Amino acid sequence: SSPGITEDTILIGNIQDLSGPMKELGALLPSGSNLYFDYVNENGGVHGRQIKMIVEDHSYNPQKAVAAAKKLIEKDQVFCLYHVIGTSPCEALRPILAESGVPLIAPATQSGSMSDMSRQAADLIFHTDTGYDKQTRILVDNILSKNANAKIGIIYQDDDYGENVLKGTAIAEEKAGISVQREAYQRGATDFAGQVANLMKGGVTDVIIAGIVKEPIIVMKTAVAMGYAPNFYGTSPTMDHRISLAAGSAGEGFTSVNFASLWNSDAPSALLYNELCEKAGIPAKMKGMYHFYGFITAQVLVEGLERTGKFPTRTRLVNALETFKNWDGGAFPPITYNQNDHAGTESVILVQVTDGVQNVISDWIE
Amino acid sequence: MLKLVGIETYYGKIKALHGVSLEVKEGQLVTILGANGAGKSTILKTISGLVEPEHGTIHFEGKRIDRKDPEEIVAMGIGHVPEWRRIFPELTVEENLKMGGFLLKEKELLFERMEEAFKHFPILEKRKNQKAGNLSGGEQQMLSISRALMIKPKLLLLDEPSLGLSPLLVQEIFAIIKELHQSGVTILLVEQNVNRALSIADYGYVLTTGKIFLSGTYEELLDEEKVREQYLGEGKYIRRSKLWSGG
Amino acid sequence: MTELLTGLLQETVSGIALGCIYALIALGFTLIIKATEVVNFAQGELMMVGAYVNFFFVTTFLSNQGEPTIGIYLLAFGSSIIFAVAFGWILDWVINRPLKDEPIFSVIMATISLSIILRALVGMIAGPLSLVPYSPFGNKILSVGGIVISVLDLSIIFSAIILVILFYYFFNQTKWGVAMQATSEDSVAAQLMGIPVKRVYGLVWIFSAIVATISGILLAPRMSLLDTSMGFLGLKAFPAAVLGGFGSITGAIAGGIIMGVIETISMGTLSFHFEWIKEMNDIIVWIVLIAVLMVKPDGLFGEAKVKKV
Amino acid sequence: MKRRYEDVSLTWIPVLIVAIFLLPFMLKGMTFSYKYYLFVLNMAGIYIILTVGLDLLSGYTGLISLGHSAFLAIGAYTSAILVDQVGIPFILSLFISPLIVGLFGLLIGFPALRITGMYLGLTTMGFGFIVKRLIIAFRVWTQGAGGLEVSHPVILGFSFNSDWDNYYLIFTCAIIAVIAGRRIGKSKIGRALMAIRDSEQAAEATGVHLAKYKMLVFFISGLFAGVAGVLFAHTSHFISTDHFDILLSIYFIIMVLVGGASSIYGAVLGTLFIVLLDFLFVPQLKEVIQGMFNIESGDIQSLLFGLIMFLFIIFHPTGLYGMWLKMKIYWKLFPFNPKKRLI
Amino acid sequence: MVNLQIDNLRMQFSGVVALNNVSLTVSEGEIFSLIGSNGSGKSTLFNCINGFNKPQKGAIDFNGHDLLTKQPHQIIKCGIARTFQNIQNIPYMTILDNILLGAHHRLDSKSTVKRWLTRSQRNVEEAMGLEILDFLGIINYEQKYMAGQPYGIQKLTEIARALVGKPKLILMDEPAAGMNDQETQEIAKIISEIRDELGITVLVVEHDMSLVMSISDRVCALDSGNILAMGSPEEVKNHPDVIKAFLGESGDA
Ligand SMILES: Nc1ncnc2c1ncn2[C@@H]1O[C@H](COP(=O)(O)OP(=O)(O)OP(=O)(O)O)[C@@H](O)[C@H]1O
Ligand SMILES: Nc1ncnc2c1ncn2[C@@H]1O[C@H](COP(=O)(O)OP(=O)(O)OP(=O)(O)O)[C@@H](O)[C@H]1O
Ligand SMILES: [Mg+2]
Ligand SMILES: [Mg+2]
Repeated sequence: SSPGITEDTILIGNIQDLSGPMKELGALLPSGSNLYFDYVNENGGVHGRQIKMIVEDHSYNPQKAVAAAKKLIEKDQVFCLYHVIGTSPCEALRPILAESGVPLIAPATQSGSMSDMSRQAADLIFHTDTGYDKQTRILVDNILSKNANAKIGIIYQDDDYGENVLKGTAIAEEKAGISVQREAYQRGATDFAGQVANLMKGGVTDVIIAGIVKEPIIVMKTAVAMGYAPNFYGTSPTMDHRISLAAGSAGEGFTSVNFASLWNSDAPSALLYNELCEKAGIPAKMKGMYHFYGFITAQVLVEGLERTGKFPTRTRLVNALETFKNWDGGAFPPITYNQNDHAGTESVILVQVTDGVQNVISDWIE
Repeated sequence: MLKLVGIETYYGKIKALHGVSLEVKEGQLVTILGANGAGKSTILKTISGLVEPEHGTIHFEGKRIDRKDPEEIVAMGIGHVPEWRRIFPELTVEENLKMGGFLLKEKELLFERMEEAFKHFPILEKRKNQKAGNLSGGEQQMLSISRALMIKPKLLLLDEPSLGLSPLLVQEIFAIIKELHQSGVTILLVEQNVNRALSIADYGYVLTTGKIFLSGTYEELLDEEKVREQYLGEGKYIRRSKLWSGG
Repeated sequence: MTELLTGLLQETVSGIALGCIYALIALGFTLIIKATEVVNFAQGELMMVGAYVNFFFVTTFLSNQGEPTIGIYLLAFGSSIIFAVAFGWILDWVINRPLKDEPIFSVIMATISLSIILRALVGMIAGPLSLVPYSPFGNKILSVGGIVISVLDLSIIFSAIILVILFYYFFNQTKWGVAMQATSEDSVAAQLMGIPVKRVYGLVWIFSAIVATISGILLAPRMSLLDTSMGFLGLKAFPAAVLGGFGSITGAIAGGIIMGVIETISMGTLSFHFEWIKEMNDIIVWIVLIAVLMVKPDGLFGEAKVKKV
Repeated sequence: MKRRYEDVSLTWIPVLIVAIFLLPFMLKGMTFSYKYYLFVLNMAGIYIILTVGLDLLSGYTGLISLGHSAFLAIGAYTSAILVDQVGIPFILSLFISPLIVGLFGLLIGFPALRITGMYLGLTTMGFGFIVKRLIIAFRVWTQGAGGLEVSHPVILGFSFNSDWDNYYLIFTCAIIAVIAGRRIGKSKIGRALMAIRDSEQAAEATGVHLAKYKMLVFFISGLFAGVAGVLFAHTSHFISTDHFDILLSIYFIIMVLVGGASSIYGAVLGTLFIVLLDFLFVPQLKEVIQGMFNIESGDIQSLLFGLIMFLFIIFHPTGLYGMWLKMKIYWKLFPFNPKKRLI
Repeated sequence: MVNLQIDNLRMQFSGVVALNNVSLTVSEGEIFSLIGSNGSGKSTLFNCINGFNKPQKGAIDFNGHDLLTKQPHQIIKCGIARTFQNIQNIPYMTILDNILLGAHHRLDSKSTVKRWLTRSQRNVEEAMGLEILDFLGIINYEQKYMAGQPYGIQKLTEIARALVGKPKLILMDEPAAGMNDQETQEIAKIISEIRDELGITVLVVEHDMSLVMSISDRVCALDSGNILAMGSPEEVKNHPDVIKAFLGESGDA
């Protein structure tokens, strides 16, 4: 049989940032995934096989990601890779994936390049999340639909993430015939006084923050301090509810895009998630969108494994995933994969903070 | 006052002292002679605690000091003018002197002693606010000596104090040493200027490659042909390769 | 025009606040360099540890009473300082003493590994999730003639100035201060002067840990969320310390403020008017640094070492 | 006259070279996951080429560079662009790209004429940040922050596709680099460099043109880093600015110093030590410890790495090479404080 | 036959006048001694000749080369080598390598490349150093590291390093400092041999009057940057100003 498959186990590999700048996610995502895997395993596993996940560390260094992947594939002999975090680490894996034929399911990045079918090893990568470019486009559209005279500004991280966001911005700009004010910051920045001052000078009414967790908080606090009160929006990495906790009153009205239903909503996955959390005794501070994200991508993987059948091989897994047609897992919008499309979801919902609580304020927007 | 018994000192794996025993009595001026690399400086460094002896004991005023830190030993009243000056180059001359008086409690005393130093070496006063590293070699030597005298130690270890000084100043230095000696300071002197050293010393030790080879008063040492040959410049010309054929 | 001026003024004020953060970290570097010539790569991590320890004390003293009071803040602050003293002393024991007679570079490497260890250790003890730090100043803001500054920033500026004055006095006016300098130049000769070299080393590490802890406590609320990556701020303060001149106390604050102001203005007004600056606003400080070093190779306030042959 | 420099090393060098070339076969025989080990060794091989050059710069000459990952980056991107976009053959790029990196070395060597010590370290660190930014700015060729895919090395029609092939390519270059490094270190240039480190005055008085030699050593160091960069790009097939982090530069310096500065073999040993520790030994140890104590923490790996390094420095401050030769004295003064005499 | 000619040299360090209108000539084949009280500017004069200090005024000419326009590394090419008052050795190089450093300007790039590729060049280079080591009688130190060597050996290595460059003029700054009488005699002998056997002009700074008097052809006494007296050893020794400022009343020599 295929590597990673034994009588009673399926071995999968996950590469996270356990010691670098994103190590918080490195703790949350695998925990969420394991929550679901444990649930599946308890209920007999996938075709009688238990799912076992090995997590390696890349500390957000692509070179280390490659080393980790080599180790997982050559030494641990995993069946497939799953949920590797970060754009450049994922991109760096393409040559290995192509060489070894190991599929990568649900890379934990919303970079649109992940589902670009012209790239190397694209046939082996199954992306789930809506790309940043689409997210930005949707945000701009949405802002303009509410207020046609809105002056939009964007604060972006000056790296591959930001580049993806700007791609979407450019498309939206062209479509709407407007120009968006761009303000860059460097990864790890802790001071945004300059950028906020510029947005203020530019008379910007709606600010999109393409940051992760800390940046939106500091930006919003700085804005309050400067007496500047535009509407704030964020891309999907800002969907974490702790932003509103930490930002306090400054975070009121913050709107973020989400590519999946809220973790505390009554979507089927969310209900199951909360039930399982309760049972496993997951501490309240871990629960949230990131943890839930780990959970729901695990659902995608398990569904794929289920469809692969009793005698899984890597090719069969790829083929099985390509049979997804408007599959509704319970949190993601319906997912469709086929030979020419590995993009996964294409739509988002908008979530707004009111009184410190996140509320869904829109339907799925394509 | 000071007593070394069977001292063996190593630098890493190199044995520099092979069982040195010597004694300095209160009020004495004792000198150590020996060729380059014989271990004279090592003896002084061992006494002041800069290097730790592997074997042997050192007693100062009846107390054992061979396992103490240098700063404790200095505080007990042993001053050390190290070989090769070792002034603090980035500090000014004045600050260097202040550091010499680090252990002094009263400010007045500090300034008093500083005045004294300036009296001995007027050039230092002129260079008071200059960085010590910019001083000429001899000026640095003067500073190094003045610095050690700031605390008026009971026992003074002098390592080649006349190094790089002009003849006039060498006279001055020896005058100071004599003066100190007369005022009751015990002195252990290492000097290359053998004649001079022996002429003011009460007692002398001759060291060869880490061992005491001879000892005695000036007159006794004068009688020893070997000493005259080796150190008093009366020997015949020795072939160079033999002279420096050590290690 | 006035708009441009107020804009610049506002950015300068924000820049000074940011600069004082760099100055605080740079001051920590400076203290250790002054007495040991060691560049402490773990300075940022010391600060991070300080922030975590303070957080720990606040939560411990708080024990479910809702918002902490001033008393609790002061108590936690005091406890953190006591911790810093102990921590600095331990660091001296584990890093400095074993390597006392070794080349400076071994000590520098030891501080690099210390930074790795501290980040990992704090991560293991505090858990991977970031914390929401407390601040006694909340989100309070002062506004003078349209220029705003948060009370938190004001406290940072204030502490930086106080600490710099204190240490400046210490190093230039007291016997111990000069003794520290002497020790860094020649520890052997310093011992011969009766300077207790080990205690001097211990003292600078303690000082440096205290400065780091104070800056960590002040900085944490400004970072919005507290996690171990706060340690990397140490690297950001490097150019400030170097610009002022390594080992110069006045240099630390001058370098810090210059860097802070340049950073804010280049990200603000400059990049507002010149689009291309946006692309490179993180390297402007480096360009300034290199340019300054080309003219003054020992930093603004540093002095060239004397060497006589 | 008796043979000077009883060069014992010469007798075992051929044996060592043969052993290096046989190693993959041994690995293959021993374990079925040999490809992973080969990958790690390849990485070490690339880094060795770089650290040999860095040793000449920082170890021999005392010019601290915290920007060597930028040199690596320039080499990698230059070669990727030359081969894949301009279309010159790989083998040519292996010679041209290092030259270009060497020119960048000259550029950064220029401030080094005035700036020394940690100030220089910071200058080179700034250079690293600037290079990273420039790579992103030239997105027409470099694809910006998203990263760049790179082709396989092809020499005379033979394509190096696997870690196995790469191993031979990399280690051939590494062996040449080590030999070249040693030749440079033991010649007039090496003496001049060490003199610059310990006493610029002595160097100048004996006729060493300080500016020329500082520039020269930056150029040479750039050449080595350039070769490493070319190999890096074409054997990992994908490069991005995230690869060339400032932390990597710090690691390079650590590699040189852990090995024992101003000894080429030291740089080799140090590099092997750090890479193997980071990629093989520590992960293994982590598994053992996690098995024993049931700790669930991502930080344990860096903790172990930091601790081992720390203990190593405390107990062997003179570095691996010093340990190996039992030559503690070799390193004692180096390099910041030539004034600081032994007691 | 004039070899080194110094005219009206003035060197000032922010307030301190180290050299004030110093003029002197050193002829080829001479042993010329500079004496003077501490801080009188002797080392500064060396630094000016050698290019480390750039005097504010004056001229230095050596065999037609204007030294003031040259950098230290060019000055050695004109044929001037020196030793230092504060020893400047490379601690972690062997003594032989330390000495070969002095041959730096004698080895061109062609010979360096040759050395990389062949073995013979290495022997050629080493022979240069060994010859000098043999001359100074310290040949059995060649493979020792400089660090931790006795002071005398370090001083001799410096001299050897200066000699291996085949200079026409060698400047020695206090070669006998820290030596005992026996060793000082030895140094005196070496200095004479350097002139007699190697044909190198010697300019030496020394405080030890016995050495100065026994070997010098001419002596110049400096005092706070001014020339006090110049002439044969006897003349200078008996010059009243020199006795007052430098030798002391007892005339210890
Ligand atoms: N730091 C050191 N490391 C290694 N060896 C040393 C060190 N210091 C001295 N030695 C060795 O120890 C021996 C004794 O040296 P020491 O300095 O005591 O000699 P000395 O009699 O003072 O000579 P000098 O007249 O040159 O001052 C010498 O052989 C020397 O090479
Ligand atoms: N870089 C400098 N800055 C300031 N003053 C200096 C500098 N160099 C030398 N001096 C001063 O110039 C004077 C001459 O110094 P120099 O070193 O030439 O004396 P010297 O004749 O060699 O004395 P010695 O015999 O003691 O070595 C000294 O008083 C010294 O303090
Ligand atoms: Mg001695
Ligand atoms: Mg002099």
